[in-house]
Amino acid sequence: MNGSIAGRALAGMIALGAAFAGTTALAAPATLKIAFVDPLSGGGASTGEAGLKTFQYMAEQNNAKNPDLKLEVTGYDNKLNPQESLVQIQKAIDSGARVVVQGNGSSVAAAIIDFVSKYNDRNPGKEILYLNYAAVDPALTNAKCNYWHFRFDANSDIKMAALTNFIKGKPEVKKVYLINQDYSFGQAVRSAARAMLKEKRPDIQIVGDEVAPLQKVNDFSPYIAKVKASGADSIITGNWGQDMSLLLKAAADAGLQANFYTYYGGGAGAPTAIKQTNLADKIFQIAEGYANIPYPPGHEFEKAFRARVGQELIYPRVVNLMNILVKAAGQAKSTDPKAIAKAMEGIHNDTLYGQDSFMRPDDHQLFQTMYISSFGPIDTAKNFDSENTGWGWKGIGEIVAKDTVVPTTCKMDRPS
Amino acid sequence: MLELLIVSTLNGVLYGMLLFLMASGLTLIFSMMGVLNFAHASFYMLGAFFGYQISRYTGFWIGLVAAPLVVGGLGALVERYGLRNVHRHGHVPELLFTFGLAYVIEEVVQMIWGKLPVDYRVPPLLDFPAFTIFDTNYPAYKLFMLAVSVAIFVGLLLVLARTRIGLIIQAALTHPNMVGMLGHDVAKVFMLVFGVGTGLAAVAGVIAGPSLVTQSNMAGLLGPILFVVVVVGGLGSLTGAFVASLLIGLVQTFAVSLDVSVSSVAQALGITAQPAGGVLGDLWTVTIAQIGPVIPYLLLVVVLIARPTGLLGNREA
Amino acid sequence: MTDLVERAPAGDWAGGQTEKAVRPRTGGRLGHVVPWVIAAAILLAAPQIFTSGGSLTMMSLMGIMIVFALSYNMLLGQTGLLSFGHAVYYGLGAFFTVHAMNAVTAGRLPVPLAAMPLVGAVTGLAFGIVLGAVSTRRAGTVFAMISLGLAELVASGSHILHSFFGGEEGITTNRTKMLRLFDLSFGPQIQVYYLIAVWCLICAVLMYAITRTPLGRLCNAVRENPERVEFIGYEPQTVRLTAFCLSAMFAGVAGSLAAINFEIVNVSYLSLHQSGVVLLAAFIGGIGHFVGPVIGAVVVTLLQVSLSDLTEIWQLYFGLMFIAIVMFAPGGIAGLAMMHGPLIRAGTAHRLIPSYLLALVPALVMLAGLIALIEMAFRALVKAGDGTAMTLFRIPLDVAGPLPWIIALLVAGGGFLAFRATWPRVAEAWDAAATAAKEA
Amino acid sequence: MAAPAVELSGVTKSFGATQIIAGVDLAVPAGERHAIIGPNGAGKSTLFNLISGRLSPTSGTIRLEGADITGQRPAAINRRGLARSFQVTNIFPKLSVWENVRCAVLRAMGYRPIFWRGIEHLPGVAARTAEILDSIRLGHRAAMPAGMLAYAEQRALEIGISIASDARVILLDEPMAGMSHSESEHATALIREVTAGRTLLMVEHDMAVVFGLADRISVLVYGRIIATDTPERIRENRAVQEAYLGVAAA
Repeated sequence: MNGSIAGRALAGMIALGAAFAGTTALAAPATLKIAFVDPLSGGGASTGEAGLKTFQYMAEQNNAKNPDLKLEVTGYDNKLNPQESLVQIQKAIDSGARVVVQGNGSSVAAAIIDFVSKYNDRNPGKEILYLNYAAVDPALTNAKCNYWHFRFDANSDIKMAALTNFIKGKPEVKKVYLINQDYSFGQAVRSAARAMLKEKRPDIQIVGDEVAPLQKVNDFSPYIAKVKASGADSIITGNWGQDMSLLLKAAADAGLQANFYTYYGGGAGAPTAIKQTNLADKIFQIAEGYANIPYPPGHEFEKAFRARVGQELIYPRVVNLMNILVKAAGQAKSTDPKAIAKAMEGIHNDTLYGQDSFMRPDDHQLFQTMYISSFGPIDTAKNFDSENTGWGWKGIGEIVAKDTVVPTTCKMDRPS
Repeated sequence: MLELLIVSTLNGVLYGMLLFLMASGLTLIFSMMGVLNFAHASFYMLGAFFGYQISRYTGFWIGLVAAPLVVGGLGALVERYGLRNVHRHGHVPELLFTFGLAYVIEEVVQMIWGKLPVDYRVPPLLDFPAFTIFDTNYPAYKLFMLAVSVAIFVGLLLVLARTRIGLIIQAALTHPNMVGMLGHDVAKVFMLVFGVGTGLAAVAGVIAGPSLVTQSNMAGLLGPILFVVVVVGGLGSLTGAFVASLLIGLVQTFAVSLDVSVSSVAQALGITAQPAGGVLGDLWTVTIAQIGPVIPYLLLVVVLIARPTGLLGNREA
Repeated sequence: MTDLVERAPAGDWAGGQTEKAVRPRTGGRLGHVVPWVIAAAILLAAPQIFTSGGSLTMMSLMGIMIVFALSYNMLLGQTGLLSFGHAVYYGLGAFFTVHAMNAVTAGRLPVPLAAMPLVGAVTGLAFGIVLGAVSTRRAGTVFAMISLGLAELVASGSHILHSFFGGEEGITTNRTKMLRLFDLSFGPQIQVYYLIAVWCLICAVLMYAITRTPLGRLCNAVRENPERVEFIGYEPQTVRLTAFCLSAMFAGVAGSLAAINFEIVNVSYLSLHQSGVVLLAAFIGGIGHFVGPVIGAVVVTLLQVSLSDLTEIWQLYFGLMFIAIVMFAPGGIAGLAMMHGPLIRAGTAHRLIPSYLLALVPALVMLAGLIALIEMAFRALVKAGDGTAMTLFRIPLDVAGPLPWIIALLVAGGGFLAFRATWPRVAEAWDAAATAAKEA
Repeated sequence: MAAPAVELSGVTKSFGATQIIAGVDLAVPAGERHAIIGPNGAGKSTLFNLISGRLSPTSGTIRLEGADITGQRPAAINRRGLARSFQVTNIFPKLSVWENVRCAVLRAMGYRPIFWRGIEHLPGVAARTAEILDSIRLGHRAAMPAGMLAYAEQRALEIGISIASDARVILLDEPMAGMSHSESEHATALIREVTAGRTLLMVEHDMAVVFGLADRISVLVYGRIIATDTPERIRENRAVQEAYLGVAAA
């Protein structure tokens, strides 16, 4: 805390020096400090670190070739706790950060939206911006939408819209079982699945609809027993983490022959778990990208990323986020969050895989092409595998951005 | 429905036996030393991870034997160099010591093996479906788990009934105040009991590891349930621990298969009125499957109010 | 080492003592007031010294934690009840406060924000009465287990009662939309800090006062020997229950303050983890002295917020520190400090300084070696993907080679041996100072 | 005629199949000093535990000043005016001697466990505490933790706590256990002094103390009272001599 006094003194001297240098000084590149607020210790650390590395990699890439804007990403450990996140953001603001990025946990995201909105109200002229790269609760861009929040991941309704558009063309899907986690996200997946399947495939029978307590179930065998009894041919699940691994393990043990349509089959650790169960080409994932999309620049990026970071790209959306941030700052010719936010509304940008994406101004939700892929053995000489399993994601279908648009109830309150 | 019943019963008994493997060690330790070992589930986790690590070099079977021995030895060391020093400060610091130990073990496991599940596999020898009822496979490995738990249960009974140390332990179970009169080797007996108790937890860990997920949070998931088992069964009662283990194993497994809520019962009875929302609305629609994991705690509170000594216990802590 | 309180000699009693009983000194009126004036001055002045937004937030958290930890110690330290579920009352206090704030905002009721902690107090008290009646019938291990069971029950139940607890994302509120008194908007953190500081001081004074009432003393008696309490005519359960309710009430106030500070409450407030944190704070600070939990709250808050900046495995250090305190200093930080009280009063404490300094150097060396080993192991085992090069204490090194390991081992081992060698000198100095103090 | 201070009728107590108290009838009139003697294992301590509420009798009734207290909780019995000491010292070891006595004094003065009045400001409590400490000759130890007292002093404190509650009936369970000769002389005088005007029931092995102090003596053998009489007549009672004093009388 003493450091802050020294820091201010130093800042004062620099300001003084700048005044002496006057207008003749060369225009140094503007610096944008980005605070990465996500779990960096405890159970969620591996996911958090994967995100942080991706952000830092993107900053590094930008700083190497962009003379006008320097990006600086600092990690803050929020321990996956909303209150702790607010404390860490406060620390980040102290050290000059004006942009907060976060993704793990919709509850944390909701807390940050709330905090940022109040902070900006109470500190005009010092606004901060919140860029959300992974929290997918639909409410965040509907009932809880906020001008200072932008979401770069498709929310769970969008993913379900894409998924059901895909299932629409698969007549072999007849009986669907829903297994989700008992919290806001799981409930959102479940209700979206029910509503959208009913609309797009009224013939499909939903033979089971289950919510299990979040991260509390030791053994999913009882659930799998019910799935088997129901005769389901497909399972739709938003489970992640151990709830995903345990579910697959129980399914494999019981010899369940059903397809799993998942949100997080590609999440950290999930590929390892799938490989263990030997459920080849039975696990599908809906996401904004995967390594083996047949688009050469994407492959180049993946290769360079793996070489530099030492792990695969789990978050293509972070790449998109950083590209859009730089683009918006360039258009606004400013690093002021207020200007960046303005420029970001309605912005169009090509994704990592060469497709158009756009930020809808009504609710600050990014729409991008979604891909459905399945996990199984691949030729590792030609394709990328996941988590060194020798298995990788293979494309099954893609849904372009405009086909993923879902309506929003957001009433955006814009600053005057 | 019958299929569900049979599979659920098997799963429930299996889960119960796993719980008992741990609860028996916990009960032995508590009876002899008066310490409720908060870190007991952590030794279960260590068993799973050691089993995994050893199996990578030597195969599953050596891991099955070696890991519990290593963990038991570790447990004995913890007793000798940790718990024994805290003992003179009283029971609360002892409990707190094991509380801190649980915390540290989880951190160390995360440090060594990371936070993601490790690839601990069922040995190929047992990797086949044992039988199929109504086209549901029941894995042979699960039957093996059941067999191991039952074998250890029987072995434990024999040791308690037939050996000198068993008699001492039995005496201590019924007359905890007499432990001090065991003579000069009481310190060794404590160390042995702690080592064996943690070793039993490790056996549970080794055999559960490949079937469930071997991950750094497995202790945290199971720990609280374990306390429910020993407290509901009656602190210090082995039979009580056995009954409570099976009870909780079955209750938790069967709760999952019940999609019943107040609203569904009301509908079945032809009642259409329902609360508009709010807290009552939440209670109205929650299913038994959803509250499954809460049931053990509910059971704990109810049992302790009605019978503070637990189901089969005869002494209070 | 010489104990400062000496055992009474045998055979003395029959010798026919005629000395009259005097009430043991309790410090006098001034002795009671001065520490509180100092505490108030510190609370008042702190924001002038630490001005950044982050430090204001941190100090607000400390204030909340102080109330929470002190309330916890009414149970553990004063009454001997080890609870694993104290966060239940903290969390429920916070939830009811947030709903009250929203109700006040919506209904435009003229209730000022500053009075909101009373909502937490009433909530804590009410739930304390209900759940306390269930759990305080037993002490010891059974009480601890019931508290754990109740905590899990409430925590899991909170996920089911979505409309009240708001699920994972919780309930938000806006503290600036309340009735304003003296033109305080409570938007700026500094105003919230002072609000918390005032409540913290009030609660601390009240809790201290309670220790000096019949209830407070009977709590101590129940902690020491509940059976004997029954035979002097008090029901230990009544004493426990009363203490439990009051403790829950103050925990509720702490929850309210947290709700006001964060303007968001979610189910993590009720979690076992939160209960664990307050247990750690109280114990690390020291449960044997009133001021212990205050120290613990400050230290634990500081570590929680800052330690994670320094190392990813901060929780491991946290756990090791806790175990070290349980094993070697069960009186906590306050216990260690208070040990020196008689020496300071007798003016002989300064004699310890040279030997302490002497022991401190190898202790720090040993610690540095251990930290180096842990950090290097962490890098080599978990972070292998990031390469084997790292910097430790600003020294760049590569954990692939054996050299850093050997050095770290030598540093740790050497530090330990040297520390052990200096220990007799510390003991000697202590004995000398204690003897001198007794003679003085 | 006033009801006896303590009256037991047909009291039995069994642990499992073992009967420890096999039907005891006893009436101790108010103001009497009554000693209970008997060989080890006769059930003396169990009898005290039954009277003071630590245990509930299997059958029979116990009356305190005419009121039925059978099976009541110890605290309730204490509030009705019965206090006891323990054979194994049972004090508050980490609290000061002052606090030990004051807790009992609080009850005697009718204070509930309240938290709205400072303990230092309760009228009369400090004076009464000091008075008791003086009477048990521990005035100079007031500030010392009770656990640090010498053994005899702890025994004195044990008695002090018991009398501090101003009970009209006092049960002392082997107050002299483990005391030296001079200490127990001292303690006898103390007990005589502090129990003046009250009913005293005591278990004691030291026959000098018993015969010096008691108005009447009951002899308990195998859970039955075989005689109740004045010290002189007990000494001469043949049955008692055979059953219990036999060795000592020989």
